[in-house]
Amino acid sequence: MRLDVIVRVTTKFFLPFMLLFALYVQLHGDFGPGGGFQAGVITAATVILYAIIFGLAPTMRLVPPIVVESMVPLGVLIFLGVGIAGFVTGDNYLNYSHLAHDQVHGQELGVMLVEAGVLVTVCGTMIAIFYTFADRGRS
Amino acid sequence: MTDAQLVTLAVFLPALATVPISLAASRPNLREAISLATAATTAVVVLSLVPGVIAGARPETARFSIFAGIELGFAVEPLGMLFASVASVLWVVNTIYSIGYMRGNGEPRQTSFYVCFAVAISSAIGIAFSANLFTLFLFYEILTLSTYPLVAHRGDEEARSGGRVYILLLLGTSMVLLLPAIIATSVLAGTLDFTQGGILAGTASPVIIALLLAAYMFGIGKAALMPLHFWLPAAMVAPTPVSALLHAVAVVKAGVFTVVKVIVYVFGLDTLTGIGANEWLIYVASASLLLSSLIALTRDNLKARLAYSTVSQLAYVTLGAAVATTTSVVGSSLHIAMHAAGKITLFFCAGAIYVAHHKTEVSQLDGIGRKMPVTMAAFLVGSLSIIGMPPFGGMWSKWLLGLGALDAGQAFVVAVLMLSSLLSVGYLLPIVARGFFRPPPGETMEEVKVKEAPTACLIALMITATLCVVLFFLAGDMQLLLEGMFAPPAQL
Amino acid sequence: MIEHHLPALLVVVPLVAAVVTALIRHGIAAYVTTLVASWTLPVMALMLLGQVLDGGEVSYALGDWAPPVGIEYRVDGANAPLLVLVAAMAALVATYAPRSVASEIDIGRRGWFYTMFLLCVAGLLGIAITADAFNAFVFLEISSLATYVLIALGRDRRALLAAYQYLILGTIGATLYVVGVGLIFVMTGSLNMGDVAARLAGIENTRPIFAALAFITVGISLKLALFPLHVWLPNAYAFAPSMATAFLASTATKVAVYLLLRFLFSLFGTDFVFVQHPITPILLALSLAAMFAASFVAVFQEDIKRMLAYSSVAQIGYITLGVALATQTGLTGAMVHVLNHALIKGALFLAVGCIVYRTGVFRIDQLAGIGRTMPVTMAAFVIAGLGLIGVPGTVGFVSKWYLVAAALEQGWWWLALAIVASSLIAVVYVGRIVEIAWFREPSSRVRAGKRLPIEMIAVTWVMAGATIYFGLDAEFTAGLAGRAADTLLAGLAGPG
Amino acid sequence: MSQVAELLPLYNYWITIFLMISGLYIVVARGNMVKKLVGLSLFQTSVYLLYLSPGKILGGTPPIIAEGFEVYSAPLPHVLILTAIVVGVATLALGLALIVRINEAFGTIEEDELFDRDDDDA
Repeated sequence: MRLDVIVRVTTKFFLPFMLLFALYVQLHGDFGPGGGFQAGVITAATVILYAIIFGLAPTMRLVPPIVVESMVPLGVLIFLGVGIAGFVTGDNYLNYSHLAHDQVHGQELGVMLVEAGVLVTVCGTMIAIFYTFADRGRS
Repeated sequence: MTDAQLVTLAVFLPALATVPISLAASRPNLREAISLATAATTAVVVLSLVPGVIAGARPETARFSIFAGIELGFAVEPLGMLFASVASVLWVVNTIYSIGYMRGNGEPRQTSFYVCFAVAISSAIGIAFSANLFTLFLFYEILTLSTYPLVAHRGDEEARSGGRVYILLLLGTSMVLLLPAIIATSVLAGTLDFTQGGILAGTASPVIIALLLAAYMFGIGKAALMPLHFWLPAAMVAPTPVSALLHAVAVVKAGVFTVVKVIVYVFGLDTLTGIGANEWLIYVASASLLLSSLIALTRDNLKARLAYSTVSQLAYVTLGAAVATTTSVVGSSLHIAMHAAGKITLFFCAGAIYVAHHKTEVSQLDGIGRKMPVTMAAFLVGSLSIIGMPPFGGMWSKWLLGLGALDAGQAFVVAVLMLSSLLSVGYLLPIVARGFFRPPPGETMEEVKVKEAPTACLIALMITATLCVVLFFLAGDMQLLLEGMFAPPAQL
Repeated sequence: MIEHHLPALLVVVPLVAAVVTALIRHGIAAYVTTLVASWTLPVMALMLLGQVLDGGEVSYALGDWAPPVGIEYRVDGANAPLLVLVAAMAALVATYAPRSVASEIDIGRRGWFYTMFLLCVAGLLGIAITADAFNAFVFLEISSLATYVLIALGRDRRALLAAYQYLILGTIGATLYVVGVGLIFVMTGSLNMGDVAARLAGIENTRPIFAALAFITVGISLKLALFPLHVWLPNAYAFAPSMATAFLASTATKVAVYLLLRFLFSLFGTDFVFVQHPITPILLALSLAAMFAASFVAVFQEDIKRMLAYSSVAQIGYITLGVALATQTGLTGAMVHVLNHALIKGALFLAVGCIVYRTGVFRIDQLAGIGRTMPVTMAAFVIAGLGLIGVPGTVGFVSKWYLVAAALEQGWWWLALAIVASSLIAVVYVGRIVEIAWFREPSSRVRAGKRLPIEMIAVTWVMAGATIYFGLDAEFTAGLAGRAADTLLAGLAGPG
Repeated sequence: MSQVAELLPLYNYWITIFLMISGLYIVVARGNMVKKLVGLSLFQTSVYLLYLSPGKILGGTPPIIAEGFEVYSAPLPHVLILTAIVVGVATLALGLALIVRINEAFGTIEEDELFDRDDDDA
């Protein structure tokens, strides 16, 4: 498949748009269907598509497993961190009201950060599962 | 020190001594010196309480609350005073004996032997001084557990299976019958404190009271009431000092002590006789008494014969408690002391014979009296005391038991007592006769050389034999002490 | 300020620590994080307990969303002792862990192991603290998933099978639970336990609610290993790493018991469950079956950890027996046995961990003479074993006292006898170990071995000492249990 | 007849029950570990349906506030089930990972064969 020029070129052409779409889904989650879960899966799909076309080894150079495995806890940490920010600003855990100058913006910012955490974790998990199983039987 | 502090000291001193004893494991002389010193101190502490108790004092320690009204605490009353004195005094003698026996036999793991022994004595004194059923039960179980390693001490298959029977039967009866009985008492009476006149009066129907009595009597497995007696012969695999002190004095006496204590202070004599719940116990105890005497006649192994004799003598105490008159209960309690002195002498002699000649069966004892004249003389004294001849202590307790039975109108009990005395003549005196009047196999009377057990053993058995005689003369004082059980509390 | 946030912190701290250990991955650094985080837990749990003892209930609204809309964390007399138990066990086991884990788990997986341990702790604390039925499910799954991994990290390859088996049964249990919660949600429109309790009042006798009761009871019973739903437990405990076994045995099933109690008493209500429906005889029969059958099976085990695992199934029978009686004394007995059995089993499994560390021996017949070569460890084992039997002066006695007293209060003599008779079987299996350990000549396998680290022996003795201490000074534990029973029987007030 | 008429509109529950029971049946009846896991997934999926279907109000819109719409479907079940799905995925992933390792360690994922080998070990 590596020699198939059409597939390779089309893929390279597609990838940025896929990432862009992921970003759209991510940021649009406030108003319509979408959010961190979906965006995370789409982002992971980008990486997986790259791996299918260009091979596992180059993908692992591009997105090293150590990064992927760190993404899983990192996302959770972002989520927990936002929650803890609630303490720091004098509210209960997971209260985002005082993250920004007023309550509505604070809540919005908080949810956005949480969604970002979800994106990182979901994306990391998906790629990690793919790496784990794709890597098996090779070594 | 106040009396209350002395009581606490008496209970915990032997237990505390386990620390220096274990630390001195590599230095046998020091270890045994500590054991002996502790034993002597404990005995002095316990005996120092006696005059006060005779005068009517009832020292009590502070209660320590465990949970929901269950308390840990000690209180001295005449019966406990007597039992504690017996256990602590005989521990001193037994320690002397153990030193000779354990060294003479080259037994393994002597340190754990002394440690377990100290814990056992601690719990025996704890039982004696316990202020309520919970405390008594706590120390009762510790006594079982601490003596299990002593029974299984030798570690071979026979010892292990003896240990199994021992722990299963004693723990089993206490868990399955005694514990529910105690909890039921707590639920019914709302208290567990030993109280003069009993705590169960009027709390439940006669049927429940009778059932509870059965649960107590068979739950106290240490009292070896038939058919739950067979742990005692099984426990005879233990080294002889263990059989002597624990299975003639501390453990079994803790059992019958508990029986008397429960009947007097939990049920109350009047409650029992009032509803006639004690009738069946008289018959069971009598049967136990006679049957085990008969079995003792058939046993050739010396320690087994003594064990069955113990079962029979324990039934005396239960019988006296079951008759439930003040005189019979005093007789019962007195028998705890009298039988202890007599039986420990006999066991000491059995052990001495084993150390010196490695003989265990009665049929091997021909001519032993010529080889070990001192030992066999002591054996004779012990036997006569058990049988109940004057001038030995055993006479008085039987006398009072008989009087008590007549008070209660149970003439047949007197017949049982006399019959069993005859039986004990039958299983004890032939041993003495064989020892003195038959020549040893393969030798003639003239060429027999004297070969006694180690001196420590001899000293010990001479002391206890003397004690049998001394107790005959102390019986009056002891009776005075015990009658305090029924006297109204003195105002001090 | 910090006191106010304690309910959230109790769950967040182990979660953050779990994430941090997953990020750093390095064995020693991960361990230090685990240790520090675990020791903050009992401090916080005790502070919460203090608040509860002073002023009744503590309620915490996550994100300041007022319950019943938002998720509420709620600490009252029923769960505060459990929080203390889980937190204290986590701290003790974490202290015990480093060298035991190092000897049993490959170096590359140690960081991962600590992550899972902390996740499990967070999940268990979460189940205990949350007042939201669905949130409880999420925490249940967090702790379960972490548990499956912990078990799978065991040395023996059979650990994988044990983990798989537990995964299947555990998931079925959790799913049944969530089905029941779903039915309640459909009927009441609420997930907040207090709110549900209030809304159930009028509609109890409808088919969905009765179905919910059945689903939830069976589902949680799977997690708490109620006989005959216990089949996952023996293998799971036998093959998990020593430290994980000790922690799980003393906390996981206990938290499930709490959840069951919460539903039966607080949500559905004592009257609905125990008076209108025949739960008592069913639960009683199963408890008795557990007490006898599982104890009996324990006697014939070859592997010491399996033996203790079967004994756990039996001991859970005592707990559910107290629950089945549904009286103040019975519930006190159940709750106090939750605490006491945790101490006992913790001590036993930690002692086994010491044995395994030093000799690598699991099989009982190879333990000959171990009492002479490892006297200190085995003494702790015996003390805890006596607790299992229920000898006075140990915690087991306190539990047994309450249970027997509860049976006698009902006038059920046969039940009182059954309780004490079943503990005799414990005498047999504990006695068997004692006999082999002391009255057989030591074999070469138990003579050789590494020196035992001080922290392992110290923690084991702390636990064993606690079985004695709380056996002699039971006012504290029995008081807490009595308070928990009162709280449960009083029912649950609406969200506050 | 009247009973059928009464029960028919509750078809969503019938589907839930059917899925639940078939899932559970597969878990119990199949010896292949992967198939068991498939059954388990099916079992969990049925719960999603149980939560979601009563939340839908006929004629209601997605719960986003907008002019002119008064009736919304319940949002809470979706949030709950999103969480449940994540849990389900995690369980499935972990189960599969375990199966892979079991296959490596034992060389089979058939339960009856595994139990034979298990006995050899003991």
